Amino acid sequence: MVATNQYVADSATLLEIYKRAALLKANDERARKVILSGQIAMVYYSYRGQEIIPSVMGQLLRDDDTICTIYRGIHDMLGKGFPLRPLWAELAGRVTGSCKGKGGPMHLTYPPKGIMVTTGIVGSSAPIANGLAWAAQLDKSDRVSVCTFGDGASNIGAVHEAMNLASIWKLPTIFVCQNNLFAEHTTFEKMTGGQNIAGRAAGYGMPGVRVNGNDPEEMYSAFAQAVARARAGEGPTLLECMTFRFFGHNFGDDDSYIPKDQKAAAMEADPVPALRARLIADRIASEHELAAIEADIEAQIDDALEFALASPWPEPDDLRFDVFEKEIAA
Amino acid sequence: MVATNQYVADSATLLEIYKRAALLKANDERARKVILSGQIAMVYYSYRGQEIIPSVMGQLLRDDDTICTIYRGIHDMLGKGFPLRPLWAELAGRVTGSCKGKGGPMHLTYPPKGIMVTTGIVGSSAPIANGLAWAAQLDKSDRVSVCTFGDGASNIGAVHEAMNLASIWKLPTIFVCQNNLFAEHTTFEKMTGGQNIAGRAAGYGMPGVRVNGNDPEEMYSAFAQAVARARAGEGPTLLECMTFRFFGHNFGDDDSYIPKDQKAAAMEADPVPALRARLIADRIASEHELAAIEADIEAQIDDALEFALASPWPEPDDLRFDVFEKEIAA
Amino acid sequence: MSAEKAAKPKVSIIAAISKAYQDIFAEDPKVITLGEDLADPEGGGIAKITKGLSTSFGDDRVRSTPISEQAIMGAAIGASLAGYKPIAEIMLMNFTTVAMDMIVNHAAKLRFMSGGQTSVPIVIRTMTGLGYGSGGQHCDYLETWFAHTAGIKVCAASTPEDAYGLLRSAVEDPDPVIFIENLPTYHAPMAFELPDSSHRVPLGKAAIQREGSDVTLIAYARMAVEARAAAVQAAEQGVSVEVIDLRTIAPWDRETVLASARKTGRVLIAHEAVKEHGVGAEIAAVINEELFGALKKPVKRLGGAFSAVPYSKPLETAYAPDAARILAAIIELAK
Amino acid sequence: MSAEKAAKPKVSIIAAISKAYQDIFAEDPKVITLGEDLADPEGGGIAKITKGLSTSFGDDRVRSTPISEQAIMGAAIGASLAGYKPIAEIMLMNFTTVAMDMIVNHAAKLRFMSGGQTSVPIVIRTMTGLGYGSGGQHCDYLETWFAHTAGIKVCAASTPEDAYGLLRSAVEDPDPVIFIENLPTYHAPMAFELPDSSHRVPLGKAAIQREGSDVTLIAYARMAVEARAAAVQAAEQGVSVEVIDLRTIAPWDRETVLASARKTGRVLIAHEAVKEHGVGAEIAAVINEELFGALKKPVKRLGGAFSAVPYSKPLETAYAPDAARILAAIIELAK
Ligand SMILES: Cc1ncc(C[n+]2csc(CCOP(=O)(O)OP(=O)(O)O)c2C)c(N)n1
Ligand SMILES: Cc1ncc(C[n+]2csc(CCOP(=O)(O)OP(=O)(O)O)c2C)c(N)n1
Ligand SMILES: [Mg+2]
Ligand SMILES: [Mg+2]
Repeated sequence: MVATNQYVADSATLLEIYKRAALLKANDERARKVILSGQIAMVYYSYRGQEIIPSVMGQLLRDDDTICTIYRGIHDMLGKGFPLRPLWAELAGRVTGSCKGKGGPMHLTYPPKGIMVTTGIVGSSAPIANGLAWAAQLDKSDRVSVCTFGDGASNIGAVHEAMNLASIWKLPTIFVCQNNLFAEHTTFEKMTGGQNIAGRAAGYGMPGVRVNGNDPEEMYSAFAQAVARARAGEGPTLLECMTFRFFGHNFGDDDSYIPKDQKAAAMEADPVPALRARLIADRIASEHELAAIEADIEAQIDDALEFALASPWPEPDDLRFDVFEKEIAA
Repeated sequence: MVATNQYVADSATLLEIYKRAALLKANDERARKVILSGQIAMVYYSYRGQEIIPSVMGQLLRDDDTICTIYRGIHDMLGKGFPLRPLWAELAGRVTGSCKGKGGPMHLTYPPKGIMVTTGIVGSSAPIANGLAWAAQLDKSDRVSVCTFGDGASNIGAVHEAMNLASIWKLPTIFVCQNNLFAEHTTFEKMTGGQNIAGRAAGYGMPGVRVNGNDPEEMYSAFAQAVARARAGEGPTLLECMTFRFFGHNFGDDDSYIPKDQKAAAMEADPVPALRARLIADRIASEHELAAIEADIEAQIDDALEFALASPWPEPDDLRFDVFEKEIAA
Repeated sequence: MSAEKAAKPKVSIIAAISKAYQDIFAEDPKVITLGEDLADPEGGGIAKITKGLSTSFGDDRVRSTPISEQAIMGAAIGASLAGYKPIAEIMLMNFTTVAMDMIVNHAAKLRFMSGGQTSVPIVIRTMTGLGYGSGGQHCDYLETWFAHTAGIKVCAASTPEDAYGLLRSAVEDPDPVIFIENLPTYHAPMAFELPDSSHRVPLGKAAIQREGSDVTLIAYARMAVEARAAAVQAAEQGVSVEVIDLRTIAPWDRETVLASARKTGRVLIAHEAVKEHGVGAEIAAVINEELFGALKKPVKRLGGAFSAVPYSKPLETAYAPDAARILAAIIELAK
Repeated sequence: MSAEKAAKPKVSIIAAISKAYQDIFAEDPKVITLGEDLADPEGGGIAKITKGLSTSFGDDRVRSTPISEQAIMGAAIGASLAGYKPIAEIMLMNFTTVAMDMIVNHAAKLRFMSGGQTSVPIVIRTMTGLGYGSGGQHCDYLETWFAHTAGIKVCAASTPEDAYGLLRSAVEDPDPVIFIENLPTYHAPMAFELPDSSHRVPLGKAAIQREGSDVTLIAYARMAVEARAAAVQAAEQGVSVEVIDLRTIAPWDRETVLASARKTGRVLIAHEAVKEHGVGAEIAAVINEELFGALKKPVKRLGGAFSAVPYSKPLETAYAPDAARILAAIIELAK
């Protein structure tokens, strides 16, 4: 499919993708450092290694396009433009967090950038994304609705129901499966009948494409095509984006179940430095320019973290609010 | 697939299939008559038109092979050998019914013939059938586990999860989708992405075959192959058996949503008289022999109905029993 | 509900719900609906409640769905996040079991988990109730599960007027509401008028359907119908029963219930759901706590038997309370 | 649980459950288990409870599964119908929401609906509990849903001995049992011995973990741990508390509870689940009914706040009862 695709990431686009990827990578590194240091205690699902997918998506999506993502979704959200201060304040459980400290890392939400739902339930991003897509149809808007989920999630019923509905209703839903080859400690290979998630789309009468999610150009081309299809009212697409996570299922996970050489090879092929090297080699950006971008990212994260840690905690009484629109009686 | 299939229904087999089909047809006709007459009040889902599928299955299955079926499942159960007296007594809600009157038409059960579960929840036959198949594996038995469900059920999550599990565990589960083109009032066409349920099997790495479920030979050949595959430990098969139901979703359903000509054409091609005519034409059986078989069936149903209606009702106190093995305190 | 009852035209609950649908769709273009068989090509739902709706308001707003309850609920939730007000039908209440994740982990929690940034103003209509011999998987009352879930409201009507007014309020409510309909009392013409389109029944407000002084009888859904009948019979035996139809099961109307209980000192609660851990338990616990020492008799509960719903008629009849059993309990309490 | 407590070796609940698994698998070849990551290639489960089991007893009996909770429960139910005794792990209790149909409509009902012809002797192990900042979808206590469902039993242990003995009894029970494990108290070494393989705790029997005369304190799971701590502190303030760990939540031990309540006349119930419509409501309703007029104070309930479980530490702490809040309630009750 890629060969015949008309959507090509030009140099400027590749640089923009890199900027996002660098932010995502830096933010993940910082998060792990902050946990280790004890500054913030949180459940954390590292996405290191998967940055290219959401960096490309963020590049191609508008603010009014929506996304429903998962516990391992901070990369998706940063790619979509989640601002750093309310993000970090939420991670720190502060009242200045986007969710006032009520949601936390697994339920980050930021509607101004179309970040509508983050779920901790495997597969549940998909059915909800269809509703946002239905709303776009009703609004006669060309906005699209993206959901992300993992390879493991592709075996749960909700995803199947959602794909069928999207197909028959021709919804502008884009199903983005980030296949990092593991679901917790379980391999993709062992649990996936057919060994080909993209191939399941045919069963619902919709296009399904497997792409190298770590290759910015291939990812760009495939995702752009899915977006164009959705915006044109032609219906959903399933993208199976091949990738790898470097650091175990969640922070603290003993990742000895990942074969050492597989992990080493994946880290060796780390897509973020690879894109960086490519930008320099192709003279799209200089080492100096990129270093400045990265330094700026670090400064932004510094600022956000400082903001978060200086922010007040919520009060117990806050439990009475946001259950319903009207507060619960004390 | 059928062309290359080694499993052929010979004349004797066709006659046996007819015997079952005639029983199924007669029993359905009687059931509708009994409801109309007011003798028994019950929820009833006619399967008229779908008789060949379970008649073939019953022909090829052993008593120790199990089946999990659905509300529209009396044909499946009669095909599998459910005796008429406990069947009719259960329909009549009597204590002599197979389920002591507690289950009723939607939950008929008869383990001696491998009839393990009848569910009223669309799709739920499939996950449970896998467990029976797993038990066969553990027992190192070559028995197979069949589940039946409808075209509408193929869009529910449970069926998808079950197919994937059966595939990766190479379970001896046979997924029999009876595609009668309607789910309640909704057409197969409108609700099924891809318009091809059998085609979904490929997504799970297992064989999926669409067959004319009203053609005894085609059905025999396909089902025999699925059984052979399962018995040999080679794993599951999905069969999409094309058929049609003549009498609306349930008894009393206003079936005006079914296009008149579609219904007329289907009834015109009624598979049971068609098989009967074929037996006579091919001199497999004489009109006289078949009439005797049919008369015997009617007599058996008479007997069962009489038995049922003469049987006592359960006592209110029976509610305390069979909730747990030990009775609930009064 | 006054003396001239008999003079009123008779309408059914189902007619009231259909009218509510019509009025809501005509007034609010943001309301949409989805569920199995709901649109006209599929006959307007198994109970024909939405018959005509897709023809009048378009296939975009009225959609039949595949048999995919998780997809149904997900589509409703997602559309509500984008400003729509979906009414999702989960045909029978037992089928909520395949959509519990969407309802409980998502619809009920997204407002809270997002710190109030998003909300899920959906209505889940679902039908249930024994009486048809549909057996163990088609007529459960599962309202306790949802009452126990923070973030979702639950209601059920026992009169056409309330059905109309509650459904309208549920659709206007900014939070998710489960609207439970009782199948066996659906079609029965009742002595009530079809309300006009301004009629609303506020969520959270019970109805005193009959005033009385000896016993407070709390019920909802079909049990409220049975309760009214039992109260009439009790009056003939000289016992004055105050019948309260909760209408909103969660959050329930503590003030009305406690005021009545304080007045009578004798309370009976009846629901069709399994008695153990049913909503009667919560109500009894609260009454006992709030009115400790002020009650004349312990709060009495009637509920479904502790078993699956049985098929056979005598068992089905024995399973749930009815007017006769409610009456017997009233007489016992009033002793 | 006697005076020489301190002398006992310290073991954790998780160690007790692991030992139970080992002993059960060694003794009964019909026991099988399945769930996400359970087998050794996947590390023996997220809590490593089944580590070593698939290596010792084979991949046939110990199976890792895809993330397909309906398929997991279905496979367990089906295998149980054919004479096996599956232990199915639904990793976290919130994930039962995607398998409610299998659990409620099938596991709990097949015996009844088949008129006793079939039965579903399965155990569903599931973990939950707040304390880790996992937020709204990972630590709910949903036991009320199952307690309200006829045909399935529910238990939870607060000591290693009970965890061992209850799990063994659950596996031997002829009916489905949900076995709830509390994550935050999982690893804590407790002053209990690892029981030998003959140890059983009968289902349906509560434990009086501490005798007392002023207040009856009923709890289970983590709340029982908090209750024991609170009782010690109450004793220091001169209040004698009888601590009852229900252990089996459904069916609960009415005799033990009522006897204690009759003795003390003051009852406090604590659970982590949302207070409203929690199992405390049923227990309170029964105590009030059975001991009407015999109580010194109304039955008091403590439970989780009426909201989703919040993420932020101070909110999470405020959400559920703990020893301090239990103590305060005891002192208030004892006044
Ligand atoms: C319904 C449900 N079952 C189980 C879990 C526990 N769980 C959380 S993440 C996870 C693995 C998911 O793997 P995958 O879909 O591949 O996504 P990844 O974590 O690799 O990004 C599991 C089993 C869950 N959150 N929800
Ligand atoms: C989970 C669930 N949703 C909805 C229903 C209501 N329902 C009963 S039968 C049926 C149609 C099923 O159609 P299909 O699977 O094609 O089987 P058929 O009735 O045609 O044999 C529906 C929607 C149900 N029983 N279970
Ligand atoms: Mg993965
Ligand atoms: Mg059908």
